[in-house]
Amino acid sequence: MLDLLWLVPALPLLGFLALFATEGKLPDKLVAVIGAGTVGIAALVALFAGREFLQSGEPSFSLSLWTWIAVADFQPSITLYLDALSLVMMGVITGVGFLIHLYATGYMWKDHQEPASYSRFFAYMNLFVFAMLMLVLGDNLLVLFLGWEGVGLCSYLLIGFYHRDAANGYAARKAFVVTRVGDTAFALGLFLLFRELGSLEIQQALAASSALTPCMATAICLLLLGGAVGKSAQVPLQTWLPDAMAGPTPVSALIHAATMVTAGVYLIARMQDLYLLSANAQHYVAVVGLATLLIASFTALTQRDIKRILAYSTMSQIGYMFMALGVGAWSAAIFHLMTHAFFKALLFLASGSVILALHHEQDIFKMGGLWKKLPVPFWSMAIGSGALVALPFVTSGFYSKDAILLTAYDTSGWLYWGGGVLAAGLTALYTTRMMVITFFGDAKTEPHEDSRINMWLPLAVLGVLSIVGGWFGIGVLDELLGGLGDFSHASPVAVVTMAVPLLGILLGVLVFSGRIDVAGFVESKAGDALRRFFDSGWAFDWLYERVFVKPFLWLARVNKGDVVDLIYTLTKSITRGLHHTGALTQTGRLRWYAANMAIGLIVVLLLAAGWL
Amino acid sequence: MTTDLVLFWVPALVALIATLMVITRKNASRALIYLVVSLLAVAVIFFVLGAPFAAALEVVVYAGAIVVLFLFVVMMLNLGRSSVLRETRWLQPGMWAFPFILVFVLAIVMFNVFAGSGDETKGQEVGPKAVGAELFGPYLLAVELAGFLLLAALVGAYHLGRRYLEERREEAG
Amino acid sequence: MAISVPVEHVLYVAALLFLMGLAGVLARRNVMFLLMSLEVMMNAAGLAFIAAGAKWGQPDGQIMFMLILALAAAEVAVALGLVLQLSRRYGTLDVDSASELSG
Amino acid sequence: MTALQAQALLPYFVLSGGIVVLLLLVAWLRSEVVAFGGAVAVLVGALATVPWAAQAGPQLIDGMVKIDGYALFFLALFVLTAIATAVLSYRYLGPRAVHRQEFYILLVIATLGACVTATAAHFAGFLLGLEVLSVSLYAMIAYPEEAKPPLEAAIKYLVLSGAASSTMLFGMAAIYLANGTLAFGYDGAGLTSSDRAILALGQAMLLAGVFFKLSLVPFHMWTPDVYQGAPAPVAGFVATVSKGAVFAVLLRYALASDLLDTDALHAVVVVIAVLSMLGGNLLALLQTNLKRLLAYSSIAHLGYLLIALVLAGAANGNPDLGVETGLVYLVGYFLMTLAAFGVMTVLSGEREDAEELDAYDGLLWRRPVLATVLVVAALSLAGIPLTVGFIAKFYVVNAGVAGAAWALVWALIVGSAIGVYYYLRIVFAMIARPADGVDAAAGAHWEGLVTAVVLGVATVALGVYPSAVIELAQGLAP
Amino acid sequence: MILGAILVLLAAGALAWAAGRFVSPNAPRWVSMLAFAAGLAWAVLEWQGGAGANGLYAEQFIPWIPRFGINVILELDGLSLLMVALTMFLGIVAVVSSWDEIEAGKGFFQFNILWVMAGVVGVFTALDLFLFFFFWEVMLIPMYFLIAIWGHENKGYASMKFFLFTQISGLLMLLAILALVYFHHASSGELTFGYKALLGADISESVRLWLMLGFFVAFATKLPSVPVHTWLPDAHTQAPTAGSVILAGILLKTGAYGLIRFAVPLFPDASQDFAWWAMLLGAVSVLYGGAMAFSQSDFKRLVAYSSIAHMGFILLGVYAFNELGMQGAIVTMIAHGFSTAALFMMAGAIQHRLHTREMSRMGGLWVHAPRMGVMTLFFVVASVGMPGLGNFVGEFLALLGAFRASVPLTVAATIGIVVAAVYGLYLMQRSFQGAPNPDVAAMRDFGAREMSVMVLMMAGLVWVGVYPQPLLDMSAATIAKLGVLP
Repeated sequence: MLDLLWLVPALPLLGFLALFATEGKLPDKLVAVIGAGTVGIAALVALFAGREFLQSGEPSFSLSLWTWIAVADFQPSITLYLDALSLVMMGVITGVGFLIHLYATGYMWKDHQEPASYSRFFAYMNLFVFAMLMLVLGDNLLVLFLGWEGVGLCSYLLIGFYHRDAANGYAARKAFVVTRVGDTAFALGLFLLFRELGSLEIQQALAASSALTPCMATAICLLLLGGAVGKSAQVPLQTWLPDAMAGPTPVSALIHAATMVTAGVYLIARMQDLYLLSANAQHYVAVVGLATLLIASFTALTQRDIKRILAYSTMSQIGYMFMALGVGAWSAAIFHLMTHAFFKALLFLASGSVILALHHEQDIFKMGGLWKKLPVPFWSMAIGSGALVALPFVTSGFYSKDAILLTAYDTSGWLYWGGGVLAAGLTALYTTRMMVITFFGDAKTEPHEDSRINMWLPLAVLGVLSIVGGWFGIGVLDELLGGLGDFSHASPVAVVTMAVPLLGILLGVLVFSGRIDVAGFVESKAGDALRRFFDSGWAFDWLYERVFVKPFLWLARVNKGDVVDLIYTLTKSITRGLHHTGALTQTGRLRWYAANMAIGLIVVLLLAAGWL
Repeated sequence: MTTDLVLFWVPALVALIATLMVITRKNASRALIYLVVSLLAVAVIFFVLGAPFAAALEVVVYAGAIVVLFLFVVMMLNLGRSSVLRETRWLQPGMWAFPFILVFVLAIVMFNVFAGSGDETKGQEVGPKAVGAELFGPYLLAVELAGFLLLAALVGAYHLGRRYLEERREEAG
Repeated sequence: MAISVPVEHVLYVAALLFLMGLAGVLARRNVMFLLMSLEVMMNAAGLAFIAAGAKWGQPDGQIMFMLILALAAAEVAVALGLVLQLSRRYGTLDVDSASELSG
Repeated sequence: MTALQAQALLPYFVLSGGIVVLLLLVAWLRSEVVAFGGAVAVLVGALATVPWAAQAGPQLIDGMVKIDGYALFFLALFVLTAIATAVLSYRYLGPRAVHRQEFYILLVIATLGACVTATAAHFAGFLLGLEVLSVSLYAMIAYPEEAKPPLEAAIKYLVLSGAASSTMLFGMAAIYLANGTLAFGYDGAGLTSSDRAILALGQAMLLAGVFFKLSLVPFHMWTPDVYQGAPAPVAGFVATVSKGAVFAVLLRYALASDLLDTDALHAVVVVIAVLSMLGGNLLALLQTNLKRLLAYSSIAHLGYLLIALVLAGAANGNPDLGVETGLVYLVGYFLMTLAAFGVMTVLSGEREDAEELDAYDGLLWRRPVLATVLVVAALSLAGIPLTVGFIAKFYVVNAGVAGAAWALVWALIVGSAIGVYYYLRIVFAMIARPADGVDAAAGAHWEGLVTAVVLGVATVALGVYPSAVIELAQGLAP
Repeated sequence: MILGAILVLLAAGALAWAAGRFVSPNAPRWVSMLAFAAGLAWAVLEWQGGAGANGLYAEQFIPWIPRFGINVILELDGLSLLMVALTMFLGIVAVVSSWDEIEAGKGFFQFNILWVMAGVVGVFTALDLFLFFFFWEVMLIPMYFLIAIWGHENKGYASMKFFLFTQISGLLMLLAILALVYFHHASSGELTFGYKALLGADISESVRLWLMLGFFVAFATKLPSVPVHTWLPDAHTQAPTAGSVILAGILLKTGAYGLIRFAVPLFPDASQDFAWWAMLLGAVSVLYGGAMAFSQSDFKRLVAYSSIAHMGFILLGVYAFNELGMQGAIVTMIAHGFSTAALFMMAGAIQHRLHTREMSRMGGLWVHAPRMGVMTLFFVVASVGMPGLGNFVGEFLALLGAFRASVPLTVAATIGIVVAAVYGLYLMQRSFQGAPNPDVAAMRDFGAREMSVMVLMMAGLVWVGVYPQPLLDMSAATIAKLGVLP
């Protein structure tokens, strides 16, 4: 079965090709079967292959397909590489991916903007799964980069799926371009890595990396980090993610919550050995994580759009993972990645059901009182929120987040831990806000529930996973990756860690159900300024608009005609001027001509006499 | 030596003054008379420089034939008093400034080059006989060519001299 | 009778004659005067040839003068033909009237 | 005169004898057909005797003319050009002159003059050849019987040419004065410094006259007016033969008497060449009259040609390569210029010549064959490969590089760059403008068309296989 | 055989013209199609036949102008064969893309296409400097005709500009060629224009930089590189579709080919000295071309400027002086040939349908023509440098090579990747996406004919992107033979 590992990425690719080549002429049902089916089978293959791999007891398995490029000493090959890390990632991608595909067959069913859009949607989604699988299975950084760019492309395509709305197109381009900035750093990292280590094979490079000078290691790590922050929407390249919510909700669930945005985490985890060489780089990773964590959490507090709230929460959760990577909690980061995939997918899909039921209404202040009318989404949302908030013991999020925070405290002291705990409190606060406003209070829009099996089944499965995922993680991941179980739950630190989210929930319930009146502060001048500051995502967009976008647009506007061409235009004018001057001398007057000849004679004689 | 110089410079001055008159006259006929004077003076120079054959030809062909041809055309075109008035209008004194400057510069260059050439003319006569021997010796082909030159002029003048319009009218009539 | 004079003196005269002719070409508008000036220029060249011939005591100078004579005759023949046409087609001898070709 | 010398002179005898016979025939029969046919027959006859004459080997006759491969090469070139001119003129002259017989006589006399000029080894030959050519040309230019432009052109040409001839004559006299001989070539050893100065002055005046005939800046101003006023085929003849002849004799003289050995005269030629390349091209830049445009372009081309002279004559030069360059360049220049004027002649109407560029709008779609010939000619003049013009340009650049005359080479590059622009304007008018140009000439001018096509084909053929002309031109240095 | 192929193209051109006049106005395109198909078949056959012991697939030697040691030397090695095959293929694309676009002078149109391509094949195979220059100029004229006759509103200006730029830079090259030949003649006594003889020419240090620059300017203009690029946007915009396809797909590559084949090997030392500046030009081209592309509102102009950016990578790669960079440049040549040709074909198809190139008059075209949308998307994505497609392999290799030569310049050029994303997606957004433009009532989608060449080009790009090894192996042999890399 392991030899069939290539089928895992190949099946979604096949699905993509089938849907692409048929140009959307297939019946929708067949499209659904192909779209979800290929990912489903891939998930099955992945499951079996994973089991076989675990049984084999080997630390890794690689499957060489062909040499991609062979030029001089640069010989990247297309090789699939399976170890614990990529196994987890593969499982998440195919498993969660399949569930979301399944959900999407229902969610997108009547969403026919144009004839082929259903097919197109699944084509893109399948391509995404393929690219994501290449990203995690690639044995070579260049293959990883292929997946990396591929998921970026699919992200672009899917964010802009409703392409008639120019705003969606803008969001899509923003996502692509901002992540490309990170990719540039990533590419430079690859160049440097190759120059220093002579190979882009991950294992070879890591093995050879001990020869690097610390400075060089830091440089490479930081460049790779640049790529990671782009893809994973971390500070300072986080601004695209909220806008990316313009895509259909299953896309947000799959790409912008469960899989692609965690690619940065995967990358850093994959290059762990390299980061271990550079304490500085690692430190920066943690700082990035913490900064994102806090910024995103505060921002989420003021959002009105349910998907944007979830988007900021995604950023902050990935911030946790980065922080974990930075403080050395490698396994915890992956653990949180996994549980986050479960519960955030769940949250998005549930919110998608809500949105669908409310006819594409996304503003939580136009919702309310939905908990009875939409029980499936409500309970899914509740479970997901619980996991997000990290309700102790019963949710998967608790275990993974706890693992991160406690490791952070163990290895790096109170700063990261404190920040993390604060953010956990904020998480609880905004999650409670979201839940309270969406599902309780007065109903403002009348929903109609559409609960086909292909839509509630994924919710149910993800709901279960969001709860049991933590135990699974402790049980299996610890064994696979190690380093998850060595913290004690009894220390005061652990208690605080546990308690803060609960306090956050309590506070949230009190505030947002109106028991504590904060209107005075919110409506005050300072409060409003603060709200607007948070609402704008800490004004990053505002800043970038002025520093990068506006100057570029200005340049584009003023230089549309190409300033370099002036050189030639000028030359042309001068030549023409000379011509006109010369033509004036051709007066047609005989005596003037004779005079010129006399002048010529003078010139010739002077030259000949050596006087000139 | 001094006599030689006088013998040379007297006709030379005559030629120069006459030429100056040629180019500045308003009446074409008078200019032609001055031209004849100039040519005759040059013929004298030729003679004193030992080229009597050339001097004779200068008188016969130049003064005798070519100038007469000019005169003939002048008469034919009837360039009388009206044309003198026209010349007065055309030939304002300012018109001479630019040509004078150009010519002056040229004169400086040329005189500068000529000055200091210590050579003297041989002072011996090269008579018609020597010229004739040479002319029909090595210069035979040149003479032939000169014939063609005149032939070309003949044919050309024959064509150009016609009164086409009148001929056409005759043909039409 | 033949005398000996410094060649440069003859050349001065020839050059002066030549330049006077040139000045005439540059200044006059009446085509007849242009042609006369041309004759003066050619005659000056002839004088120079005679001077050179006299310097070397060779007949070649005289022969060249005779060729110039032929040339002058030929040119004048054709030129006067043109003058006749000019006066017929333009009704004037002003060369500036014939300056339609320009640019 | 020995038999061998007579054999060498045979083509010239055929030409001159032919002229006399022609004159008698015309006087007797007064038939245009006879004049035309006779002229062509004389020219063809002269051409036919060239191989025979060539066998007589180089012959210096009376120190006056030198019949060698160089002279015969030019003779063939001029005679061929004259044949083309005669053929092109035949139908063109019809509506322009009642009496057309004399034209052909003048054409043959002019050709004879040009051929003699190329043989000159002595100032007498130089002077007479040139003037036989010039005097015939005055009449040919003024040939049309009623129009004003030809007359104006002829008068301008005559007066200015006369002044230039006088200058040249004065120069010759000065040279003779310094040198003691009228034959080309001199023994510089015995010259005093004042003689040298006079010699330099004479040569400079000679050059000034020659520059006028070659229409080089600043002696160029007559060129566009004369081309424009002259009948189209005659303009083609002036553009080619009269310049070719003068260049031939200039090159011969320069080589025989080390003309460019002195820095000063070398500088004269370089300066004039640079001025001509730049000036000619600049003046042509936006010209809309095709005749004037070709005139300005010929100024530039003669400037390029001076590179060959510089290479051939310079003290450190390469006479063989220089002469070869000059000959090949002239062949190319003749072909493309004649092709252009040929097309113009064929397109010319009964009164107006097809000289305004507007008349060529969309020609490719109206008269594809003629247009193709003119396209070829224009591209050739621009020096684009597949045409002889490219080979010619290659040769002069080559000559410039070989002689390390970098100033000339740069001027050539700048000049050609400007040149490309206006040649392409011709091409553009023919191919891309809407086809609303007027065909002045409605009738078929088949013999003109054939001539133009032959010239066009030759332009391309020699562009692809230049060895044909290179082998002819090689080793002809006089 | 090579000369035969060139002659076949030339003859087919004449035949097409004649067929258009005397048979049927639509006959020429079939003649042209057949000629290119035959040419492609020939190239494939040579490929299948394998290289001889000397690494050549075919060679030819015919004396031409013995006076100057000029001969018709044509050789087909790996690099040449690649480029010739691309030429023939894009010939087919050009014919298809102009299938019913041209209304007047169809025969002459195909004549010009065939003659351009004949010149190009000559350029890619000539190993005599004179012959090379000859072909270099031969391909200009038909291209000029294509733009001048069948171009759009400003064709006179554009065609003239195109011609002047190439011609003037070509003259400089001619000068350099002649000087090289003469210096070689002076030092060795052998007068020859043969490439191989001149490879080892002994030229003094002071002049070889200038000679190299003569070649460089010509090739950089053709490439084009900033600051001699300004002819390209005009030429592309005004050219008919087939002209743009050929121009972008093939003619620009002759510049790159010239750099690899001539400028660098003939003057290895001077090129080394100059490498940093050339790379600088490359980096500037990447950034400036990208920024300019974004500024444009004209579909074709945008793609034209993007070509300038892409060609910058070639400069970087070639002057990195390592095999990675060189291979990157070569792969970029091929890949850019496909991707840009397709985009220009697209621009032509849109213009044919909507009579505009202004993107402000497009928008939401996907609704009317999803196939065209998908194709545009694919090729935009390719040209943006998506891994798995040809352009990525080329640009990555070029940058990887360049990184070893100069870090700052590579960093600058890599930033160009971001700019590429900006303008590429902007193009997509403004033409095919967004709200459907109300002025566009309907638009015919691609039919089978257009789709077939599009799919072929897609396949080509995917092939180069996923399995470029056969191609790399072919060019590797050539690169090794050039012997300029350390």
